[in-house]
Amino acid sequence: MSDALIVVVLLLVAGSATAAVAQRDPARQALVLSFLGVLLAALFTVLQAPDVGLSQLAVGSALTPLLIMLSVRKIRRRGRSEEEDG
Amino acid sequence: MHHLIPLLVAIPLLGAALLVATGRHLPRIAAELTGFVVSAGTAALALILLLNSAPPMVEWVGGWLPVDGESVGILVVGDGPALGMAALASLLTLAALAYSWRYFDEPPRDRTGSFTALMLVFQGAMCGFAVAGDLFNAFVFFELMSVVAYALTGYRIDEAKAVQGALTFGIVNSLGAYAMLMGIALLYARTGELAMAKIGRGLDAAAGPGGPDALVLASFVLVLTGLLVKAAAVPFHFWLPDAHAVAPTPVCMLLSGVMVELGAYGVWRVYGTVFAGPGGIPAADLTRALVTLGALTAVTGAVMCWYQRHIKRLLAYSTVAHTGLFLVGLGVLTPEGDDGVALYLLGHAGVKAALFACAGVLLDRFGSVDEHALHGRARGQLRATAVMFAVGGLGLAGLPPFGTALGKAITEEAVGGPFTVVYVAASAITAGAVLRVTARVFLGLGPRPGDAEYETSGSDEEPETSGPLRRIPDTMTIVPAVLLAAALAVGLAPGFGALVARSVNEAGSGGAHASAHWTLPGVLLGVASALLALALAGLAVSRPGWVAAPGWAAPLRRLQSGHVGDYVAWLLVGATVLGALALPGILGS
Amino acid sequence: MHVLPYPVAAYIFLTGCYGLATSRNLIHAVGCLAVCQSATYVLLLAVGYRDGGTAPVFSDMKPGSRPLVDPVVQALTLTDVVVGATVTALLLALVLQIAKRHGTVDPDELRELRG
Amino acid sequence: MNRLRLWLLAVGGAGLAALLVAACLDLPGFGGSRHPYGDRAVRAALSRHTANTIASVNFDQRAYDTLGEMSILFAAVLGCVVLLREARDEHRARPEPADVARPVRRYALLVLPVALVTGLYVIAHGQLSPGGGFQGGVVAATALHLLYLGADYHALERVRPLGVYETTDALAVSSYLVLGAAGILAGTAFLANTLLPYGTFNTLSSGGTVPLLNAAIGMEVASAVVVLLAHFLDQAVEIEEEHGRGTP
Repeated sequence: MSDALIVVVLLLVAGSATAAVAQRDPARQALVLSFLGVLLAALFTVLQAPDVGLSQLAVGSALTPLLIMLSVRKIRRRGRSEEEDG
Repeated sequence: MHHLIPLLVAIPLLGAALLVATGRHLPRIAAELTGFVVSAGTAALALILLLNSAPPMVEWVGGWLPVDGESVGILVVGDGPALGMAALASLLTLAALAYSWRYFDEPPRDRTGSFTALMLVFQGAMCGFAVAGDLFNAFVFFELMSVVAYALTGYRIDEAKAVQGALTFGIVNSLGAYAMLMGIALLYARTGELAMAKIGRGLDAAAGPGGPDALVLASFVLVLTGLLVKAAAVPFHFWLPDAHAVAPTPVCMLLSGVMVELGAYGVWRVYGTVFAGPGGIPAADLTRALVTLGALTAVTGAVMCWYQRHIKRLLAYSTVAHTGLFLVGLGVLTPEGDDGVALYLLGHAGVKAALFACAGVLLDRFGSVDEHALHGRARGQLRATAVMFAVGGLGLAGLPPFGTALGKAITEEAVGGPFTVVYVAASAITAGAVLRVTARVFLGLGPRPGDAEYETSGSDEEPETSGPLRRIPDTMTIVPAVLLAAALAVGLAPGFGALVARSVNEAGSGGAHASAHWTLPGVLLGVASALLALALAGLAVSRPGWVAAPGWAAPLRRLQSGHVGDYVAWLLVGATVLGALALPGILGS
Repeated sequence: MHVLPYPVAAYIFLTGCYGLATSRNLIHAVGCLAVCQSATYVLLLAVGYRDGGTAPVFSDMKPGSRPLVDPVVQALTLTDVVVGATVTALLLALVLQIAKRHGTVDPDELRELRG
Repeated sequence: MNRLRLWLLAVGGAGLAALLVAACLDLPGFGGSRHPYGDRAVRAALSRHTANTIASVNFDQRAYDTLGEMSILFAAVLGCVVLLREARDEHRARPEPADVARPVRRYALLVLPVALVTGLYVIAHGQLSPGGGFQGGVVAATALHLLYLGADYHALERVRPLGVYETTDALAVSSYLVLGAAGILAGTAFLANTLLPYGTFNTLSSGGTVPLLNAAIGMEVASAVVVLLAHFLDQAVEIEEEHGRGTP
């Protein structure tokens, strides 16, 4: 049972990693990365690593995407204010 | 004494933490003084440990002494090369801190100590990597070293080139580090151990009659990819000129003087401890891989160095060329080669740091490091800097009695054969480029050269001080002078070469001792390199057309595109090439 | 017994490398680097797994009662996760400065350093 | 797209892929039972009365790795502070209070204390149950930023005196190092867990210095993440370039 579960989660992880690379818009990529983080946390829990799963949940699915979103926002805001200037 | 080794990491880190904790209330002079004292204390500790180094040369952090040969702790190494690299890193940090004494105009508001604190963390990280005896621990300090280096490279956030170079540096080096971690995971899967020596024994035990298999090859390739990215071997080298040319000058002194060399040291340490056994990579394959890549690196670095006009970038390429020479010397796997490289590395660190320090003087005096724009502008002034730049150039060529000459001579002898040509040519060309800069910038010789199409110029740079300097502070003259004197001392101090050779051979090469002293052919080759360098520089200023970039050099320059995607692609190619070069040993056995 | 997790880790690593090399946006590139790094987590934890094993935490289990997965790789991965987040943060800070100084985050348009 | 780059990528990628696949076939099968270091680590953790073996590996057996990792975080925060400082041509603009929907606001204010307590709980039980300084620290620090959603930026700035967090970060690093050096002063080794009694198995004070190091890491991670997020938020909300005079 657990073997099948591992296989399924692994394939999901591989799929969402592909999606994270294929999604060229950084804001959407942050969302995909967040999803990848959740899947990785699930994989780690299935692999009996709850410690790592917990930190992956905090870091990979919350902190990193948040930082990316903030960077995107900064750059977009910058682009807008430049357009306004002419 | 051994239990003090981890303090080489702890003391600078503690200094940095205290600087950050008190940074808001500390006047600048106090912050810099603290940094200086902490760095000097660590350097003194490294030297004391080095002089008292005695078997068993290892320390188990946390007191987890092995029981029946098995331990759960982390091991740090206290042999000659480890402590020697730590001492070198510490002394250079000390020199860089002295050089940058009251140097940057505006430390970030409220954070007077942050530059000093970053330098201290860098020092601790380099010491930690140098003494690491556990593969994962080496990765941790490798990464710490990288992270600080990215931040320091991008320190001047007002410079467009600086932030771009720092990001390229960051992405390529992080990818290399992750490759290294994949390799460590593969080794752990095979052996279930993390201490380097234990992994080596585990590989030997696991190897069947067929010898090493694809798993060993893959882990070797991945771990070496990480280390060679740091050592800037072709084709992993692209990040180096982009980063070293734009980092603040005191940081350049450290990056080129010791961080890159730590990559080569890591290759020596990891191969010797992990892969040298019968279950690892056969010696012939390592020699093929390292000598091929090293020779390519030396040639590429030398050619690219010659065609630069951005002076710091020129010096960065000469570092590429010299690390290539180090890798060739390490690749032949003889005790003489190791000794020669150790001495060469010490001499090179002094010379290269001094040259960067002199380039920094130019930047702060004229707001430019462009050879063409500065043509003749330093004539009649900055005499001390001019002399040191020329002397540094000769040291780079390996003119006896510099330490570089002694090291190069011993390495040449160890490598032998056609590679002597590579050694002479690479050192002569890079030194020739430095001497050419001296002639043009400080003496104003020759016509002002024209602009090429595809190149990085060094004009429009911001001085690192508040406005161009009118008078060069004494520290910025004394530090390069001391560094050059140290490079001379490496070659001149009686018995120093033998001392280095002994401690290197005790650590590696299984007790085989080689002697390290001047030989007549070595001296002659050193003099020949220096003369060749002088001739090249003379030719460049008097007959620029004869040594201008030929057609075949253009594609080589185009490869250096400044595009991080290209560099990542080259990294993958490099890993493949490394695998292909080491493949015969796996197939043949 | 199967070896599926290992090729998956290799695949994730190479996919991340592909994204890095072809990226047209530096923020996206930093995201791809994070993908590369997640390959190392998968590989490390897969190496330490043991069939039928349980997490090596004894707060609600008697020692020795069940097989355990390898705790060392978990500690390594934990370190690795934190390292990854910090590297991402630092690189993003550099990207922000690039956006300010160059006015673009497209690596194809950064032409200052070459030759 | 550059043709040369695609060729390089194809060659390098194919080569490395072949190498890695070949290596995968030689790896011991997934789920194998040979983990010498892991088994030793479990025994060592039990001998030192630490219920969570991972905490024992992180803060006792391989505490030196954790020292490096903590320094990486410390250095990255210091680096971000330096890199994201106000450049010469930038200034701060007061952001307008963001319009947050009332349910979101209520939800955020409700979750905030829960998340903070969870973070602290996770830190405190590091040596017993899954979790510890890293996980709890990140949770607590991220939770604090729910205030940005829940109230507004000014409220966040009031409860977040950055100087204090930066100092806490540095002091936490110092205390880890001092705890390590205490081992040398006591005559054993750097970061040796021999100073304190190992306590009763499966209680909060068990494990010798493990809970202390764990707490130091928790403090460090929490304040480091707060500082990191604060600087990125500052960039996204407050700092403007001189030539971009228009309000956002």
